Amino acid sequence: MNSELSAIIESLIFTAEAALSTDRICELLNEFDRNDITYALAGLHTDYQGRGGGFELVEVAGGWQFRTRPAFHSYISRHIKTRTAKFSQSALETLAIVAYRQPVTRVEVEHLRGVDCGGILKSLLEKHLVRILGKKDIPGRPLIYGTSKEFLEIFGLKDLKSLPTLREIQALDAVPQYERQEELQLEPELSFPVEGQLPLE
Amino acid sequence: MNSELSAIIESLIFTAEAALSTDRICELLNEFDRNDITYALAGLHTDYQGRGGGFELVEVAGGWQFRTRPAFHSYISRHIKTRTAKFSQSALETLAIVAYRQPVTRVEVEHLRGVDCGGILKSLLEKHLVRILGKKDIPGRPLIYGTSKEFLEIFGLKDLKSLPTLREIQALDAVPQYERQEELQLEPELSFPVEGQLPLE
Amino acid sequence: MQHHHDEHLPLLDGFHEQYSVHLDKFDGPMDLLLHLIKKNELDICDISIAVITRQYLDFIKLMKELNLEVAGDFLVMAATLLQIKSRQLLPLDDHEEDAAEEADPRTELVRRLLEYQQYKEAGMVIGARALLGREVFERTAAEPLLAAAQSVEGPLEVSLFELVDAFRLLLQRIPAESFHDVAPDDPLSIADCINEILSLLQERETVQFDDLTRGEFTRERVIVTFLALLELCRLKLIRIFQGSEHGSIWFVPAVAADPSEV
Repeated sequence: MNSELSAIIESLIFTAEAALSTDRICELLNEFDRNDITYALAGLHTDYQGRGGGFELVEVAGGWQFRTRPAFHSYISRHIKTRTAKFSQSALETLAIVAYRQPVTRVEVEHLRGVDCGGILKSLLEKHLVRILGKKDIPGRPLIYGTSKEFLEIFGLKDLKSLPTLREIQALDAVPQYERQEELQLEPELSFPVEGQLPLE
Repeated sequence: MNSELSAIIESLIFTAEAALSTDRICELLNEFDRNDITYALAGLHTDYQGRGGGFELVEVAGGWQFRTRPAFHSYISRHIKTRTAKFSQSALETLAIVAYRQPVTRVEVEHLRGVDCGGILKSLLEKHLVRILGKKDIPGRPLIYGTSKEFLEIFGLKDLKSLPTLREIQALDAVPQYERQEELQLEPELSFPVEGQLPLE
Repeated sequence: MQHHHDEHLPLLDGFHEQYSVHLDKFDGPMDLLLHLIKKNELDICDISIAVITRQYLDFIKLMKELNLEVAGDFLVMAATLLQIKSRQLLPLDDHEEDAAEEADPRTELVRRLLEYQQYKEAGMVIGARALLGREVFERTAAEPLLAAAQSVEGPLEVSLFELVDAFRLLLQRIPAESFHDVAPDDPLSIADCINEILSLLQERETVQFDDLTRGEFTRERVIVTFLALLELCRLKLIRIFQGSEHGSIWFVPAVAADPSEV
């Protein structure tokens, strides 16, 4: 590392979403001299080439960018891109209904959500988060759904009893009540003259 | 740069979408010996620290990641949107209690702080810094809280054991500067409440 | 601000705004107490309750005069301080004198203050760290090679809080009559009890009625458990039997756990 300026330039290129032109760098670092900046950039370029690390600083169309060295591309392609299975709001809602209202039928879930839930229930079944508990003994014998063991595992729950209840979540917003407030007589203690030495800074 | 292996590892960490654990690197590079990989990682870590460039290799939330050095944030913020949200003292106090005392109940947090903490806990839950771990096996089965993986990522902590010990904190006179971050590495013997069974991941 | 109170400025003369800013600064009674202790240069372990109590109450009075809402938590602490003070004033009996050392009424408060101080400082240390996205940044540029990389579905990323919150929002949206048991002060719901029974049946083959009411044998609990069992029986999810007259009631799952067998 040549200088503080080199490090600053490096941090800018590192965080940029695309290649950063010399002009843009000079604009961002207007307290520095353009000559110093171009000199630092050239120095960084040489440093990275000499270093032979996993990536280097290259000048591509439009600017400077860190790029991995082609020699290592076969290793980089081993990365498996894991798309974290994000839950859609409707899947989350449906799962919540099954979790909190089980045993529940599809009709009951749909009644609560006001929309068709067949597709979502099917995908929850495929993900093994929801399971079929049995059939309800009413005309049509609809399937009854409940949550699975995997559901407990994913949410790190010991058992269904450990599901936080609605009441507990609502209680987080509740302002505690202090009935004592009215009874507490502070006045007799406050007869001291308040002599300007209040605890204010 | 020590070796070809170091360069390969560097290219993997550089292109990963999140911090890459040593285990994952060994999995991706299964033709290399685990010992060589950990040795190369340690070497890279030292190289970047000594180099004093714009970014460094840090161990965070159980993995390795390149991150910019805090000293340059004022330059980086000239071209990148930064998080402006500041944590209130109440939020930080509550977060500290959850981090050090987990698993902890709301009542325990409130007893320590002497004030209602429902609203703050809810906002920490919404920010994904705190999570519900389950319910405590005592009468009333209250919810228990702990910190999340995001907490480690955002606060740049390798794991919960790398939080400074409460004893170390008392030894500090003033609020530490960013630069001190590295020095806060603590001895492993600490009186951490639930060592070994910390509910991460 | 430091010089202001040194000059003994009259309290409420047009300084409301400045003061209220400072009043907001205290994150609760413990924080205020710590501030008073520091300001009076007292040793936490040997605080003068008389001094602290007077200043604490002055402070609450000021808050009231400024029409600030005094949180209940501050009043609870005021009561605690007054109680400690009154206990200190009570003359000790002869036989109590020996134990006076341990029975210092301040002990519990001092312990809480020391502990609180630790977490307050821990909060400051954590807050002073360089935060991702604020002082420290990761690389955001997309790696072109990764676009071609194999894409697999990773582990589910959803928190328990999000699940409950989704349910809470849903219930806010739908009319109350769609729901029979959401009364917030309903301490025991049949649905919760059904969940509990289903959970137990996932773990073992047979469950006894007594297992469900163990540890919480109240009339309400028994009734709710019984109604839950009847509901499960009606849904043909369990079968109930009784060994003998007035004997234990047992139940077993009536359906196979494996959906493929249904």
